Amino acid sequence: MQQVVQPGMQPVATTFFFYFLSGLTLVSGVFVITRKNPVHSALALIFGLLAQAGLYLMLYAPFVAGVQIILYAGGIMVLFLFVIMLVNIERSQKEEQFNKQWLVGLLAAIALGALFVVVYVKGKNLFPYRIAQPIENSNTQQIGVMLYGQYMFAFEIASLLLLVAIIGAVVMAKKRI
Amino acid sequence: MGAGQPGNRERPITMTDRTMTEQKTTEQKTSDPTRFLSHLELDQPDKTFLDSNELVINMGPQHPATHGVLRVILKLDGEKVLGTECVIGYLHRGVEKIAENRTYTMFNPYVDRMDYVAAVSNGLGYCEAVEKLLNIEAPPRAKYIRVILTELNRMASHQLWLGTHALDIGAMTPLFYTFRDREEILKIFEKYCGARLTTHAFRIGGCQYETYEGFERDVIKFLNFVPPKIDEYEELLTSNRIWLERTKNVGVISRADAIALGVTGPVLRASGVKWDLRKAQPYAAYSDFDFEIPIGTNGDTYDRYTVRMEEMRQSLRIIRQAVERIPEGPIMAKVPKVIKPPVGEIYHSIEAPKGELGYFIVSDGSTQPYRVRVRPPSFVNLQALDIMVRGALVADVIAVIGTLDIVLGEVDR
Amino acid sequence: MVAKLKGQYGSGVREACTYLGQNYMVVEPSVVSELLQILRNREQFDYCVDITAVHYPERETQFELVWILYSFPRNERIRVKTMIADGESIPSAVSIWATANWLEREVYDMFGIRFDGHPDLKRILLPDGWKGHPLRKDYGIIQQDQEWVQANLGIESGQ
Amino acid sequence: MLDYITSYLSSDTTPGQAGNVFWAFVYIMVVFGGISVAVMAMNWLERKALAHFQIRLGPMRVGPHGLLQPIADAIKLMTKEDIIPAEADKFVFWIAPLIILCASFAVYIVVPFGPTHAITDLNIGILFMLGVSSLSVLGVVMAGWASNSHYPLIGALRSSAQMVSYEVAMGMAVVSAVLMTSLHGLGPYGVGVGTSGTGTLSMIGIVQAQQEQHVWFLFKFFPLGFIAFGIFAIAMVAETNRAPFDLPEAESELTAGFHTEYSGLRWSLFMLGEYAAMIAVSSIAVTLWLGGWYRPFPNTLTGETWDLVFSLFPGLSFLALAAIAFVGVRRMPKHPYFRVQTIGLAGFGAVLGLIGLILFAPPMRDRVQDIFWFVAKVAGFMYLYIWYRATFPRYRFDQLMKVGWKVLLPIGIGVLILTAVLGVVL
Repeated sequence: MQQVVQPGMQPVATTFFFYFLSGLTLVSGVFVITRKNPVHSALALIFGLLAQAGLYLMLYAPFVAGVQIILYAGGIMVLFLFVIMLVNIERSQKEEQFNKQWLVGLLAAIALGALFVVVYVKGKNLFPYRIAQPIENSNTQQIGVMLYGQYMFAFEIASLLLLVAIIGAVVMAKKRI
Repeated sequence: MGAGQPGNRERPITMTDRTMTEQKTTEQKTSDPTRFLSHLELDQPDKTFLDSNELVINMGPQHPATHGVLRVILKLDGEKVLGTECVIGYLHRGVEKIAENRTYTMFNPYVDRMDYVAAVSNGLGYCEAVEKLLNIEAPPRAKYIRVILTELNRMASHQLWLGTHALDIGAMTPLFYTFRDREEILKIFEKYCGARLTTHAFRIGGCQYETYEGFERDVIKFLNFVPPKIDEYEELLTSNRIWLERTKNVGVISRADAIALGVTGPVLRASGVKWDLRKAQPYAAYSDFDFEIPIGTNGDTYDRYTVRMEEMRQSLRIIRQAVERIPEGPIMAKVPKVIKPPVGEIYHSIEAPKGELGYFIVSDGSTQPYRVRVRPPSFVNLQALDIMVRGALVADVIAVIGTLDIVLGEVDR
Repeated sequence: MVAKLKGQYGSGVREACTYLGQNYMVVEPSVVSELLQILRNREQFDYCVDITAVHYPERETQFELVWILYSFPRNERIRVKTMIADGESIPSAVSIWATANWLEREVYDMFGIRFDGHPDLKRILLPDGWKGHPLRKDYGIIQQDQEWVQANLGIESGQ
Repeated sequence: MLDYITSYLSSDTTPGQAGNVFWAFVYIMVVFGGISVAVMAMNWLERKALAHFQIRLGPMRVGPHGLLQPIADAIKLMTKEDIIPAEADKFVFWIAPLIILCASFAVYIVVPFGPTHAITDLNIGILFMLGVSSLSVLGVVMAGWASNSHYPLIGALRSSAQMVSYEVAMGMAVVSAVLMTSLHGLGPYGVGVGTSGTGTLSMIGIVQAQQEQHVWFLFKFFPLGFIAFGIFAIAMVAETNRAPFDLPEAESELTAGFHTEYSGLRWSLFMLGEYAAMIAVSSIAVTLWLGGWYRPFPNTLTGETWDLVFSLFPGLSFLALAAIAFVGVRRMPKHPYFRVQTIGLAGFGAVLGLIGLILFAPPMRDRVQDIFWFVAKVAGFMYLYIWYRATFPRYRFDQLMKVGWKVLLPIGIGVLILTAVLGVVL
């Protein structure tokens, strides 16, 4: 098949979008854990996921972005909302948002942050300084070739696992088949 | 709820009576004025069905598919109906009380307002009951006119039923087709007596009006006009896959249940009981005509549909015979100026489009009836709703309400 | 048939006659339940057409209850009537014919006659809190439960 | 600046790919404006066509033959009181219609109206479309939940279950079409030559693949393409909650389903979203199976003459519409009361005729042809939507699920496997 002739994409306002999307991700993340109403939390999580998809797009990984939208934002979050709507919201709203474990949580967060900083400082050289050049436009096809060529076996194993998980879920949910 | 009904024996009663009695006690406790409008615990948003496993929904009185102001309280598990309770009376006008304060003649127009889509049948039942009480008989020509108009009205009623029933199930188009053809019937009524819906076509002792010039021609024209239209409705629905799936085995009521619940009319016949008052206890001139009683076998919504469709064709058959054989003669019997039946009581019933429509009239010898009791077919048929929809889905409730063919004016009177 | 029943119940069946070709029998309230049972099971009156009542305020036993029955196998109707006084109750027929459920509720609603053993005896056509039973003769035709109307509909009067 | 603007005109790609912000913006405006107008037109057409199915006239009062009815409706809806139920979750209630609207409009970014007439061409085009359009489920669920009422909640649950279920079958059909882009199939059905390679997810790429293979995917590997298309055509009706799968808004059961509590502008946003989604999924179907913007019979009716003949179609169809309008003018009642309407209809006909004449001009002709064929094919689907609505009763929920999971999905998987096998073997 003849490759579609595509002149190199020219990114527009990259810096702005990067900060915008990462800011959106962070803010949504904070909202996810601070909102008392779980539906609002889920909504914030959706925005966070969409912003992440935007970031993927900026990294010239459109396939990952698309999958992010279709699976996380479209599929998984719908199920989340489903469950949230069916549980007793009134009760969860009355529960205290930050309970006694906040100290432990804070410590864990600090430890994790410290770990990130250490890794970044120690392994600075691992990160390339130059901005990644746009890879070819056909990187979705590349993913396909890789998945079904080089990593065929791993891919099939993963799908088998998922199949087992589906059957398990059905068996657990339905007492009598 | 009717937990002790013998008709329910065959089905396990999944709904506990506890919940309904609970509602009753809360009702009695609160003197909140809104409890009449909603005495269910609907204002608690947290009570969703993972907690209680049950969801109480109020269908009506303002609902597009309850054919008026019927209110059905549905107890749901997901979409599955655990039980229903009908709340009726929103259209109660005290027709029976009014009758006690009107003369026999004055009450005649009131009966049209009960089943307003089959007003002619109501009038026929009432007039015949009073005639029986007076021990007079309408002349043959009047009887034939009565049969023609009543059967036309049965057509109109069934057409209206078909349109709205199909609309409930989601088929929009038949509604307009049936209304187009019903219009022709209403035009005949209008030409005959000046009214289209609440006709007040008959008087005690016969008919007020002689047929107008060209009445027979109009009726024959209608008889030739409508059979292809009925085929047209059937073409749209009878073999439509979705229609079949929505109606077959939906709202099944067994023969025994139907009899126990006193269900009459097409609903009873669809359950396989070959019983039609026009044949069983002929009134008016029905004994002169040759027609079939269509019956169903499964007692499901589809059977009721086919029974009614066939009834329309049989009605046409009766009308054709009546028009061809209509005798000449007077249209009013000798009726005293002031109707004063002797002391006594009478029960007379006819086969209205919806079932057995009975009038129980008690006379104390005065000009006003002492008591008029109307035995409304819709009211009694509606009682069967509960057992017909147990275990079905919400969509089936709609289909079953449609297939029962209730008119709230008659249920509530 | 009536004679047979009369023989069985003696004074229970007060009279059995025909008026204008329609059969009816007047019975004592005490035997009603049993009689209806027999009519249903032995005489094949499997269809309860109607249950209603008539109010005669001047009589001692004010209410005349009427059961209209029909038999599919015999193609025959019969009316069973009984008299009861105000405040008295009568055994419910719900266990004999399921139809009786709503019909008895309506009689209760309109006349205030209580049926013993009815599963859910409450008003059916009138709202639950309504006072009075409109088909009694002492209930005027324009009479209304003003209190209820004012409390629930927020209007001064329904007229 | 001017150079920047004009530089795009000579390029042969979409503005998004060319990275030309100005033209991308213009295209966005044109496409979104066009879709909004199409939704209004669709509104009018649906009411008219449905009315004629049902021996009615439909809107007749506002404007000649009710032509201005959508505008009147829009004004009415906008000026209507905006009610938010007291117990509703205000924020979610407010944002739900916006989510639906955004989701159903965002998909038009990749819809190829012509080889260069798309806002941009993502190389995950079809994936993007499916993904973004699936986001509208979120809006539905939120609307139902936020209304804090039982009917909307049931409607929302039905809707989300339905959309999630049919998305699976839809995905299977789409994947089989995507497979066809890479599988040339040398047998009697596939016409192409070339080698098997990786296919493409790009919308424009898919259409071009059909051109290269000289076959609409509808007819490829007959009847596999046909079956896949059928699955998609059924699933897309369910996906957009239209009759006979309109359970979430089944008016006879759930009053209006998830948007029962909505009114005024918010409600109209739902409607806008619904119709936009209908057009969007129809565009997918056209792109994947019906050769996108290509004119019919490209294989048999070839040559300059036929190209010319087919390029005249846009103009001709507008002239035909104008002719219909003028017939309508002739048939208008000759009463003074109708004078304004008659003049209005004549004016409308004149505008249509003028557009038709403009479209005959050679430069216009070539540029517009692609868009015309694309829109014409989509319009066919829109007509089917109306036709379904007039004909079918509504499915019950369990039957709907049965159709989705037990009929469409197995067939879809079967078609997918067979397509792959055929493509490799042939």
